[in-house]
Amino acid sequence: MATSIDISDLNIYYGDFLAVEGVGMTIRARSVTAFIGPSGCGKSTFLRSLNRMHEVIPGARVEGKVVVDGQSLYDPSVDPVAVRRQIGMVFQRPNPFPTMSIYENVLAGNRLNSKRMKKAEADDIVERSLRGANLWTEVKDRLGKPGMGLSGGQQQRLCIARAIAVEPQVLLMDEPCSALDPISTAAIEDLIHELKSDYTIVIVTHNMQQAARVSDDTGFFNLKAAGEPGHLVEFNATSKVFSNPDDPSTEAYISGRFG
Amino acid sequence: MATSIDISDLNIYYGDFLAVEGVGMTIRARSVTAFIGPSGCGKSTFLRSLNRMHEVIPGARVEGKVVVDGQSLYDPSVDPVAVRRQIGMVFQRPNPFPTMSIYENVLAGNRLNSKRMKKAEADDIVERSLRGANLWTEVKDRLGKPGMGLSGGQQQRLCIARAIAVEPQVLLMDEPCSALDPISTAAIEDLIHELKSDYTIVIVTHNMQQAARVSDDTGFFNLKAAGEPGHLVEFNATSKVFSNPDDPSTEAYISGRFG
Amino acid sequence: MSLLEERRPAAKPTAMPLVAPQIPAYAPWLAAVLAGGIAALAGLLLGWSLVAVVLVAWALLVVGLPAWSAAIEGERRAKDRLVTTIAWSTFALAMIPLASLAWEVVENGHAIISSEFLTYDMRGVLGAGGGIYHALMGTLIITALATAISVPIGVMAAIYLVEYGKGNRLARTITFLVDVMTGIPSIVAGLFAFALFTMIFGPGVRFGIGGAVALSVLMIPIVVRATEEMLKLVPEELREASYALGVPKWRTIVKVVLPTALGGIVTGVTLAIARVAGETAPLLIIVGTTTTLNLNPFDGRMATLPVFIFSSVTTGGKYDAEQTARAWGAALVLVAIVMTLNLLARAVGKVFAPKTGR
Amino acid sequence: MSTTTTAPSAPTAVSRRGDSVFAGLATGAGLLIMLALAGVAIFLIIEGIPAISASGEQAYGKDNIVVYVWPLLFGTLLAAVIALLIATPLAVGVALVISHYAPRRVARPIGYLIDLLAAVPSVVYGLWGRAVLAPAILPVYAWLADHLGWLPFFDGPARTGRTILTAAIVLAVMALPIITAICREVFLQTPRIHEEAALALGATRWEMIRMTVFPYARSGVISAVMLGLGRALGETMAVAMVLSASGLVTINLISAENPSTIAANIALNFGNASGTKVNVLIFSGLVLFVVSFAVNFLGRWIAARGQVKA
Amino acid sequence: AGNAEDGDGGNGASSDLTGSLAAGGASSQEAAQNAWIVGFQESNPDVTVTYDPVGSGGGRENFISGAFPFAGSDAYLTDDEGELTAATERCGGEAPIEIPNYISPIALVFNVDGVDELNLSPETIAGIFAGEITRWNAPEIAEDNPNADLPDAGINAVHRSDESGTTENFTNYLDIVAGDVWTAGAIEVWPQEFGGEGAQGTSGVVSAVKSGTNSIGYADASQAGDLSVANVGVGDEFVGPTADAAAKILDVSPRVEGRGDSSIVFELDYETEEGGVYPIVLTSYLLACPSYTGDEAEAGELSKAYLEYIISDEGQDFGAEEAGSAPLSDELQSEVQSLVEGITVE
Ligand SMILES: Nc1ncnc2c1ncn2[C@@H]1O[C@H](COP(=O)(O)OP(=O)(O)OP(=O)(O)O)[C@@H](O)[C@H]1O
Ligand SMILES: Nc1ncnc2c1ncn2[C@@H]1O[C@H](COP(=O)(O)OP(=O)(O)OP(=O)(O)O)[C@@H](O)[C@H]1O
Ligand SMILES: [Mg+2]
Ligand SMILES: [Mg+2]
Ligand SMILES: O=P([O-])([O-])[O-]
Repeated sequence: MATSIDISDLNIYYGDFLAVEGVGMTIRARSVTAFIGPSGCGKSTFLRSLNRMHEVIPGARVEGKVVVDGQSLYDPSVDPVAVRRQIGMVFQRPNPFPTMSIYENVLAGNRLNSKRMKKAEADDIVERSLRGANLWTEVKDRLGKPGMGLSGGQQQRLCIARAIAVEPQVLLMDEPCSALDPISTAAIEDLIHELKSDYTIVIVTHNMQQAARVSDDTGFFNLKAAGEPGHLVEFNATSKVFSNPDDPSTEAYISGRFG
Repeated sequence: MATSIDISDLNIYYGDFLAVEGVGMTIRARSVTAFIGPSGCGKSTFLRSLNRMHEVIPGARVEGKVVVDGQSLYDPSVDPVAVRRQIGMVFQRPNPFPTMSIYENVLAGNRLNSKRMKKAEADDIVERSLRGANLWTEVKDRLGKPGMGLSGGQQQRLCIARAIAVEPQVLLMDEPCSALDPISTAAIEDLIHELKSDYTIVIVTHNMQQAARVSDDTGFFNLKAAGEPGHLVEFNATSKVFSNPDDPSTEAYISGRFG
Repeated sequence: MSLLEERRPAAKPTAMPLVAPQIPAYAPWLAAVLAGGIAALAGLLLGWSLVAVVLVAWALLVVGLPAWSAAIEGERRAKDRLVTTIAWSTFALAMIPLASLAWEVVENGHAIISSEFLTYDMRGVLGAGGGIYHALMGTLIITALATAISVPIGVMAAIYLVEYGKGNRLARTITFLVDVMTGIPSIVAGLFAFALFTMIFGPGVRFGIGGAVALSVLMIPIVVRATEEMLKLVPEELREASYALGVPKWRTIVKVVLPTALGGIVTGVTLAIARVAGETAPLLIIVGTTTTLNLNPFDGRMATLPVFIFSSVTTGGKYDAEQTARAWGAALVLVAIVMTLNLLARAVGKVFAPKTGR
Repeated sequence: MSTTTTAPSAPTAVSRRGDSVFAGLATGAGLLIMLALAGVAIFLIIEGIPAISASGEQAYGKDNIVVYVWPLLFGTLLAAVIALLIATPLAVGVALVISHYAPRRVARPIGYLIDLLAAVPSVVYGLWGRAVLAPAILPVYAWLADHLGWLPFFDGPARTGRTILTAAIVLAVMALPIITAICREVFLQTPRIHEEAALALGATRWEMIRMTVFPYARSGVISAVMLGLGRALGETMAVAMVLSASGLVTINLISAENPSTIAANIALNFGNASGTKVNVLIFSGLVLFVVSFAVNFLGRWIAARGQVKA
Repeated sequence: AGNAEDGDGGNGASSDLTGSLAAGGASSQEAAQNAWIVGFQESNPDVTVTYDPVGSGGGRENFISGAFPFAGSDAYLTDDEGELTAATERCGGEAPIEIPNYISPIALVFNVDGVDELNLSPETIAGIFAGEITRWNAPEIAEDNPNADLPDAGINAVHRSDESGTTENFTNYLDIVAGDVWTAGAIEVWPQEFGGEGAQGTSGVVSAVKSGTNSIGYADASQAGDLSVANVGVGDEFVGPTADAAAKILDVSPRVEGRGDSSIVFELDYETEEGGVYPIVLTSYLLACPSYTGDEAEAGELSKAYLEYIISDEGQDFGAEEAGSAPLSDELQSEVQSLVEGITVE
């Protein structure tokens, strides 16, 4: 089910500003890929170019190729709305819809496509997704309550449940734990471990320990200097990046000599 | 010139919320003291209580003793405005005054207190402070330009120049590099090294490597649980904290097992 | 997790349906041109009026484009296009009165504008001739007085709200009352000034300062709101930077906060001036009007542009045509003043804005 | 601290005095505003009270003040409500264009154009409504009377363009920029993270707006409408110049016989009023004040409540 | 302003007067007063006169309170509300002067497709404005206009929506000549139940009639402009609203009885059958004191000069020319003149 992603020669712009330059890599299916790097090096920008969320920002555009499942993502015939259903996204700050209940939040994506859904079917999706996000037992008795009433970590897992409810193939996560306390962080990390058997997972993190803990492959992004575009310095198996990186700047970053 | 600070049994409140509980330590003169700890444990709060900036926030108050040079900081007869001239502060995000030129920014502390001074004297202070902040050579040809026109790292050094222009005895810095790129960070760290021969320096950082690089003593703050007050777990020489901490939670934090 | 796998509905056509049929990017324009063309053709054949042609063209577009989209792109996209078309239509509709108004004011007003019109008053004028000098000066004097009353009070009150009151009960009450005050009908402000000065000076009182007081009632809340917003935008960091340098609070406000917010405050004040400069009702009640130049706001009626326009249009009589012409001329001048103030407000906002450099 | 410097106390005293004087001035200005508002109410009440016993000749030929004010209040509410029925959908649409549809480079000038609508003085709207809109719209009324005459609103006969509906259209144009401005602000304030959440789930732009922008902005839009209502209720000159008022109570919007509004009625009769008639007019102004106060109060209250929730 | 000094009328001799004179009152006189002010200031360049059209009631009120040295009023003083007594008191115990200075026909202006001339009998006028005759081709109208091509259209009757001396005079006329049709009596505020379009001010009525279709309204004849005006039935004939025809009504109308020598006020005889008299006429008066003393001396002197100008041949002609009013008859003028010249100022 899950899918690999091939990226080649990707340049990403905000208007005239080249934010990320010349990235190429292959993200493996059913694995966790982590991106690390100092602030502003373009990790988020790159991640958002993988499900065409980048172009939501006015003036933003992309050059180069992102190939998912043999299809080029930026082909004119490709519908970005369809892309985003297949490649889900979880954001840095948990963002459940404030006016919806937990139940409605989980179904938000599904409701878009099929207005009429049998109650049983909907219940089924909600339970399956919440179980998938390890949240079912905590919220099953208050599904009608607002999603905003949950704790930060629970909200983040609710967002994950919402993302997997539409059955995407890839799950992109941009610093999903940075707004969370250590306990919630641990819960999310466990969840990522479980999810990877079904999904291709890409995660951005500013926490190198987290990258080391959860990922199979790691990409290190860096900036040559402030104002210069970010670029991919190294992309390797996580074990290699953290023990014996190819590039000296990777080593310097990981050992905390800058950033 | 520089001064040591004795803190004992300090409780810090925001209204009814006890944010930091029972802190005691002695900050040595002419040394760099670093505070580390997970987000929300009260590092900033504690730092701001050292020059009575805490009480700027409505409802905020402090219990306990902070003794600087034999005077209790929170004695009713002490004027907080005067305290802040003696104990300067540099903030996380560089905050030069946007309406002022570089020159005026450096002199802000003197001028805003409506001190009349001769041009020569003012020029002298500006040059001395900017040299002290390692910024003189970079800006000496554009002192009349707006302070906001500098790069982030230069702005932060400008703020340091502004702080030392009023000749304080202590310099408090709250994550002074967290908004900066690696190169600027290195410049500030160098500066801290130089300044410590004249000032007592206290720095909060979320970057353990930075604490290890710049400080002589390190204090580790932690929270027992979310919602509980922060407290000082350990205060020791930096070399000891990073190699052989007294407390197991310090060890856990430093090795990246949480936070 | 294998559970998930099992319950998934049976094989989709492709693993990843990313491609969807789409109508071309120029489709909306094409649809608009087609709709316009069809309507114009029908209009020519059936002799419809221009309004009818436009309405029909619009209806065709609103129905046609989503229908085309629905046929090719599906219902969801079609709905999206429908809403887009309607949203832009509302904008076009909202522009009609503005365009018409601008056109009419210039068309009817430009002919009479001359140096005589701008420098003569109406003393001794029955038919053609005369000018609006007296009304222009009246508007300037009364507006200036209102500004002089409102700005200090408004700015200081905003300082109280943002810097001192911060969320206490009094501040919340004042914020609320200021909000409510923004909604005071202008005629009520005029009645207030009238009632106030009638009680002080007896019946029949009419003078410029009364108008300035009435306008202040309308202006103060605008100034407070604008200043408040601007002061709130001044980052807390700047205040803290100043406090940390050992600067007392009031000097921090005067030397750091106000200069930083100055651009916005000046913009807000200028907009407030523009707003009250065009007020008519309160002036009608408490200032009245006259044909002769009166530069003393403390004694007797003064002419003002808005009241001049109103009375010129509504007096009628033998010289109705001349009066109406003068009214349009005065309207052009008034609109020009107000628009200039608006443009100025923006320009000033930019000039005073803190230099960000980068 | 070095032993030579202790906390200096002389400048302390000075700065403290400066602080308290400045704080006093600021507080004084705040209190003055409260006083001004109270003053508006008090003076209107004092000058309005004598009207309560007015009747006959003094009450413009009406039996008592209630009979005099009621039709005016009716007309005021009718014109304002129609104005909002017209303005609200337009304003929401325009605000959406500015906040979510127009490219950024276009959105700014659009916003500016709409702001210009608010900058036009009301007397100029009056002039325009009277000289341009009223004659231009008379054929439309004739059409309405012919084709939709079975609706009580369009009973007609259409003999003049200066009807309550024309006045309401002018009011709508004047209220539009106010409602638009507030709606635009609240639409823009929709947290980006919620919008992106919807888009990332595969929502179209309209679906995203329905899922995130509208629920978030609901109370803001309601309060915007209330503020627009406040403006429409109190607008004087445009109505005074556009409307042919007979002062009766009717919902026939396009006939020659129209209700008047409080504000316009005051403006038109104040110059000629003397004696108790002045009090009668001020009393009607007091009624207008109370109504618009209530409407604004409600609007702000809704806005404030909405903020707590968001 | 540049034009204050360029008035060319300053021929030296008459202009030793200086100062400013502020009075006001009936709005019906406004146009005439504006003309008189211009005329008077031309020969007295150092005098500034203002006339505030605050309405007849406001004029009387301000006259009584002393705020105005003289006032214009469409109605003379009575003691219904104690005004006459109060005014007497204000004038130091002497009865105030009341003189007619502005006589103007009230025209029935109309704008009817294909109709240029219209004859209306009193009952028909009352029927139209009372809302009983609603179509232009109604038999009542057709009867008076056998040759007109009357359209089959509704009548849009326009009235004043504000309080108005014009309305009062017009309804007074209707009340007297057609009291069984017009049942509201003489009133200043139009009674709603009679319907019709309400317009603000005389100019409002004129422009409403102009811009409406198949409309008719009543307005001061001076403002009719290029609108058609109806002829009103008097006896056997139909008379148009000319100044001469209007002036005649004062000749046939009796004075109000029981007034002092200083009061020249009329009870208009609307039912006259005299030939060539136009009956719907508005008469406006000036109220002044027989003597001004003390503080008011200067204002009194200016008032006297100004009033003399108004009722002079020159003033009356200028008023007729600019405001379409009917000049006073010679006989009435000399009577009025002696009253004004008798004003004393100490
Ligand atoms: N909306 C935007 N418009 C213009 N430039 C942007 C925008 N968002 C980001 N950038 C710029 O693009 C570059 C990359 O930013 P990005 O947010 O991708 O970095 P990041 O690696 O995610 O940083 P962080 O760790 O702070 O989240 C930066 O220089 C940033 O200033
Ligand atoms: N202005 C405030 N009002 C109320 N509570 C506050 C305020 N500022 C901070 N707190 C609370 O005080 C506690 C300590 O906050 P503080 O900002 O000192 O933490 P910190 O260690 O500096 O964290 P970080 O690393 O994120 O800066 C937190 O629980 C925080 O929520
Ligand atoms: Mg990022
Ligand atoms: Mg902090
Ligand atoms: O002269 P009027 O009272 O009818 O305005």
